[in-house]
Amino acid sequence: MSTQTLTIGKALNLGLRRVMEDDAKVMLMGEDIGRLGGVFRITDGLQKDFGEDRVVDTPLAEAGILGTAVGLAMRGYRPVCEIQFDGFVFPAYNQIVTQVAKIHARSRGKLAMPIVIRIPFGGGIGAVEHHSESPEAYFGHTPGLKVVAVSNPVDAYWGIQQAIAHPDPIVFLEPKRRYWDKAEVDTAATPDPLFASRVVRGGDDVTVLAYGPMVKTVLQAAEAAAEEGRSLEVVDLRTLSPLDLDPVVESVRRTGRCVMVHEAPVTLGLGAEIAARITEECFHSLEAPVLRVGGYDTPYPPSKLEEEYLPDLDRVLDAVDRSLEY
Amino acid sequence: MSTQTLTIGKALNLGLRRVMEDDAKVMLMGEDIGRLGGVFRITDGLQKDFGEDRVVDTPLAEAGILGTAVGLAMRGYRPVCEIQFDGFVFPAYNQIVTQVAKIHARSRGKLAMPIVIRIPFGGGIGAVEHHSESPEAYFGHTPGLKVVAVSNPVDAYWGIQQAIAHPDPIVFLEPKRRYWDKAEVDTAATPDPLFASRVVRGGDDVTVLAYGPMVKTVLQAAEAAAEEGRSLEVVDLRTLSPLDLDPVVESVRRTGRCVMVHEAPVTLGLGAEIAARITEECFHSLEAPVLRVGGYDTPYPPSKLEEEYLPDLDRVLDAVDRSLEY
Amino acid sequence: MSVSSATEVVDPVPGAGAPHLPRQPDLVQLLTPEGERVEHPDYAIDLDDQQLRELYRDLVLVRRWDVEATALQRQGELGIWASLLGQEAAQVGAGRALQPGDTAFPTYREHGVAWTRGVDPLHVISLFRGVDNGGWDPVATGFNLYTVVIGAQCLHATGYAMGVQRDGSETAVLAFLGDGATSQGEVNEAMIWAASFSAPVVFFCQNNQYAISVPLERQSRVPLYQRAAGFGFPGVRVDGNDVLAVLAVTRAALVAARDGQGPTFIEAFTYRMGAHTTSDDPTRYRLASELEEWKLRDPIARVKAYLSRSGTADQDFFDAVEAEADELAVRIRRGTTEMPDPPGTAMFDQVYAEQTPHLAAQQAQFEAYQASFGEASE
Amino acid sequence: MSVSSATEVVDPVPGAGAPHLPRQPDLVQLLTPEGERVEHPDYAIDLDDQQLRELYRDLVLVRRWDVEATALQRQGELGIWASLLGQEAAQVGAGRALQPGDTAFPTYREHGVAWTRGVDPLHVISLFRGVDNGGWDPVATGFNLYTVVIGAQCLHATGYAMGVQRDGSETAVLAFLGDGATSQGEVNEAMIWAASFSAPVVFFCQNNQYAISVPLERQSRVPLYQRAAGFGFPGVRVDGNDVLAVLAVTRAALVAARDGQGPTFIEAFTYRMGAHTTSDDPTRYRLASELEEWKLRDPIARVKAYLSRSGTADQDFFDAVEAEADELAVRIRRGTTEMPDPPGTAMFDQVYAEQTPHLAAQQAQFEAYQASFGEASE
Ligand SMILES: Cc1ncc(C[n+]2csc(CCOP(=O)(O)OP(=O)(O)O)c2C)c(N)n1
Ligand SMILES: Cc1ncc(C[n+]2csc(CCOP(=O)(O)OP(=O)(O)O)c2C)c(N)n1
Ligand SMILES: [Mg+2]
Ligand SMILES: [Mg+2]
Repeated sequence: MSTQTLTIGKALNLGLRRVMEDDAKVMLMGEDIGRLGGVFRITDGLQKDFGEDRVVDTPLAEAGILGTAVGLAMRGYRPVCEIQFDGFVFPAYNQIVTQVAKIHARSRGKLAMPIVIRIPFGGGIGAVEHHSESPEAYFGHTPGLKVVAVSNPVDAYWGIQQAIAHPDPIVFLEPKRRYWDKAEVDTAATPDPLFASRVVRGGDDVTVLAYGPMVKTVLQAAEAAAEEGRSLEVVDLRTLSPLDLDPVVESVRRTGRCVMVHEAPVTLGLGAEIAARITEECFHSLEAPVLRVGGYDTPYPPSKLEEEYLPDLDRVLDAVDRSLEY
Repeated sequence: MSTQTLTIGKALNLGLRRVMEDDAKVMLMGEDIGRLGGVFRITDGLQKDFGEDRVVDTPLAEAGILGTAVGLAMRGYRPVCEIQFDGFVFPAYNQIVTQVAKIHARSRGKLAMPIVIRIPFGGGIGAVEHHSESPEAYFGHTPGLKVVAVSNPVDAYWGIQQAIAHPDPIVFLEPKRRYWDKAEVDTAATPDPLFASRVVRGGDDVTVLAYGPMVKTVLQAAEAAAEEGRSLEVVDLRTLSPLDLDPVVESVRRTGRCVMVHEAPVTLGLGAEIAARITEECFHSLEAPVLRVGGYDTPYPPSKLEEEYLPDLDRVLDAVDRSLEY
Repeated sequence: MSVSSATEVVDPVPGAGAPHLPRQPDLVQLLTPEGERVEHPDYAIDLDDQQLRELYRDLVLVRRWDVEATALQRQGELGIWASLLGQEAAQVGAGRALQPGDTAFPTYREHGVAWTRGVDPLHVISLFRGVDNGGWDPVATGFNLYTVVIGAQCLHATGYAMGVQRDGSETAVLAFLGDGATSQGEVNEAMIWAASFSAPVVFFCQNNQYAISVPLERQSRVPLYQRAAGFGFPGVRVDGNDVLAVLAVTRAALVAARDGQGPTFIEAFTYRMGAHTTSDDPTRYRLASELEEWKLRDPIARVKAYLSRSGTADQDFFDAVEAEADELAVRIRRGTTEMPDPPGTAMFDQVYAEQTPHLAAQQAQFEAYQASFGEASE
Repeated sequence: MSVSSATEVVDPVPGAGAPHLPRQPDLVQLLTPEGERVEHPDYAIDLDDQQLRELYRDLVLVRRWDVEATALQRQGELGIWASLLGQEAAQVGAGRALQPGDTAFPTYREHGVAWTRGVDPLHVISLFRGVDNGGWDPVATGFNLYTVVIGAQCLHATGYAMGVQRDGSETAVLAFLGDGATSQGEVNEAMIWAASFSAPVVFFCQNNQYAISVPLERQSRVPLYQRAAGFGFPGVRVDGNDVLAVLAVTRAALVAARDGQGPTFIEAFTYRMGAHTTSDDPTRYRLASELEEWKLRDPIARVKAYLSRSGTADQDFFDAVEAEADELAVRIRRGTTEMPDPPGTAMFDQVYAEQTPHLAAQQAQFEAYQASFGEASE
């Protein structure tokens, strides 16, 4: 049987392994990804099996990781860069925004940039400063990049392979606090496309959108709502840039209500774009404004406060209530 | 008389001079700001008069500019950093996002960060790559920063002084293609507050919002619209973070229609946040969704295409028409 | 006493492909691993018995603090802990070289320096417990808050030193960094700025041989202290497990900085005897034998040996320090477990010096929302 | 022939506060400003007459291109132009050191290198005209597109060299940078990586004394070539106005790189004789006398003098090159003024290798909107 129970972390590890077996041009780069296997062990065992030339423990410099990845991509490699934690992607920001994102356009297609930037993102693990950030909006606002977020082992397993095979640069967001979540993964199945959102629970009253770590939270909220007789339709956005809003529009036209949930600060977070687009596309169907549940507009707080900072089941239900009250 | 005709560039120069005279802790830092007076001459003559210790030609390293500014701020200075062009702020991104924005919170208020980051921003000057970017949304999504954009000599003159006197870090956006626009500036007047938007033209049919370089474009559009019998109310947002939406909400509740204009790519640009917030606050008054006019979701194009890329009078009017057609 | 590195032409560094690199000079050492006092031509030190005993006390208390914090983490009282085990001499030596008006910019591991600046251990622990980002006053202590983003503090230190310079103050700045940090662009920029402005800053690099799992060789193929020469200022390598040598070398560098001679780079050659943090498993990337070797160079044992042998301290003294350490451990344990959680509003109230109406409104919403639970449960 | 920098202990660099810095050796020079051929112990070069004449031709044609482009900008045909005036020898020498399989990573000023790689001048001009971001094929020419963000290309070059290494290819990579660029963190990271991985990349720094208005002293208080030693690889300073010396030194470094000996840093000591770009006004920050001094070291005059004096070329040859330059200028002028504007859709169609539905929709809207004007005016 081709079905196994995998955590998200292990699914990523297997996905990476599979793609490295298939394509000798795939290289992994990052801090501590070799002998240590990465601080989350996502690359565990890969250096041993594929060698130090393909699984590269880099110097401690994120601009260096991305900048050399650009050169390697120009040489025909497919670099997969691990950023150790979300908060440490910023030294690489210049390379990502001014180089990785623009080189295909700059060269009018003569230079491809098949780079995957893996980022364990989001909070909820009781970490110190800079280890719990949700930087997706920064990338979503950057033309030339694509951004995906996985929420479960199946998407992790297939998504990482699809992302690496894809010709454009992709910021690949991994929900770090869900790394240990398990599910059945059929490694012989035909995967869903990478750039497609997915309705993960049908419902009629309110459409609730999430991605990455918040999908689980929203599903739990939907469960709780159901017990109170409210039927939530839950969409896992999966692709954040480009957005795939067709299923959302279809849903919202039906429910008339929409709540968007993410961990990132609410101001100029993905929810802002979703609200703008959904309102435009569903203007005559909306019975309430699109409501946003997100992190507060503060720096991510010390971990003793993260439970209060992060959207949880109650805050989702509160927004659902407010939506229904319109 | 205290009134003079000034360009935006000269107004900034005078504002800087005035604040440097008043506060010996104010320092200017940047590339070529000394003897050259900056590539746009905003700091012209200041090194000559205030010396090399206060007007510092820095090494060519933007992270260095912002990172040392942090240290200088900790030591009680008020550094005003010039980023030569919008596209070159990204090497400093790590310092801005992980340090400048967070240190006040990190230290629970024990360390102030009165840093001003001056950025000539936006397109329209026929420049090569990286010289025409509109990075404001990146900063607007970052808690701990404040972001303002000036559109005219009066706000330039007062705004730069207010920003430097303010205790929090401020990204101060200067509309580079309008540097040479002129207006009367009364240097003895009482200025409007920095963090307030302003209705710059009254009207009844559609509320049109803009900031920085697009204010002029929108005012021209309003003029043209008036000739066709359409009355646009124009709001210069002025402060992008925090947003000051009270006047906008008041206006939209009256007009029922809102169009937001900026040069930055439309996806996850300021318009997204405005649309989300205005829709929430004016849900029952809106007769059309908030429409956005912005740069396309592409890298800023080569200059031969910038006229087509940038929102202009026609595109604003087109959006106004579409809004009115709802 | 001069802060300098002699450069001589010698054989190439193996594999470096660079035929004429400056020789790696011997470490500056004043106290051998066996506890023998030796002299160095460039670095003298003259401490009285009391001062020597105090250094020992610092080392022991700092280690005990560290051990206690590690234990507290294991027991779930801290989210994580970054141990300084093995680096006590580097940190205490550097910290004790500072004068009161000087300012230190630590990474996240300089508990030993914090100690010398009079920072309450509980104020450091509160960060690792997740209560705040460090509870001490960076201005009053002259000890900046911890910086987690590798290397960012080196630029802050340099800028601060530029301010010191402008103030005409005869104080100096000490920037801490790790061996891994030397690869960050910002760290190199800090050195470039410090050189260009001749800023009174000393870069103190604890080369503990690893950046998490990555050995030094990945960051540099030549000894780190040589980096400085490329930027035009002196670099020196000191035995980081020798508190006397570290003190002497750091003092000399700080004196030079205060004296207007600009920056120095100090490489304190040491070893991280514990894990990178309590989340780390060093058995995955290094051999036990390596640790055993470094144990022979323990930074505390050699001071104790010297104090005993020279008659500078007796058993009563050692016992008293031990007792003090026990008390400290108790205080840390109690202080940690009794540490109150911060109120939820702490998220909002210091984001800005001048609160924004937007955030104030968010805070009000938050409070109302929190209160609604209170009502519900009433 | 070895690529190395001897380091000797000498007097301190004035004001550097660093007592023992390696001596600044003489520039490597093979042709004096007066056009006299001299020998250097480490760098020999042996070119036949034909090759020498071709170098001269390169220099003249490249300068003419540059002059013509400057004129075109003045006449409003280009948005801006970054002149290479005075740097022809550095660029032609470096470019001609490359082998066909090698790859160059330029800044925005390496028109002379572009020339040696067979890039059509009009493909460079199209960038400055605002038609595209450089019209040449970076893969076919082995000449990457221009990089405007200072220093970013140094990391690309290093990564590319790591790829070369992995491919087992015996080719090398040449990364260009300016003196100002040496302060960027990313540039220093590139050197760190190149050293750590012993990548076959040569850093070719044209020290033209200024970063726009900022003189070298603000970027470094020691000669730039010394930076490399701090990272553990050789640095060498060459007379950047001496095409023979540049060719010899760059060749040697590239040979070493291809040979697995890792990186070299070359500082080509030269001068930007024109403005930074056509937008710049250098009279605000430098004295006319400085320019006059450097005119005496003109990179073309000395080759001409040598060719004449040695009888390697006669007046007919010089006249023929002049005629060719005239033709080139005409071609450039005509090609520029006739260059078509790009279609609006060019904004959209190459943002991604795989277009997104979202952007395709935006493009469709754009086209419909544009078409509406056509309709309106019909
Ligand atoms: C910019 C950045 N990248 C990555 C990390 C994750 N990280 C934390 S500590 C560390 C290793 C640091 O090594 P070193 O500088 O030698 O200091 P040490 O921990 O050994 O004291 C890494 C990679 C970080 N904190 N910041
Ligand atoms: C990151 C970045 N910051 C600033 C600029 C603006 N800028 C363009 S050229 C230049 C000076 C470059 O000097 P140098 O490296 O010496 O090269 P040169 O122009 O002299 O050839 C500056 C500051 C830029 N292009 N990129
Ligand atoms: Mg280390
Ligand atoms: Mg230069």
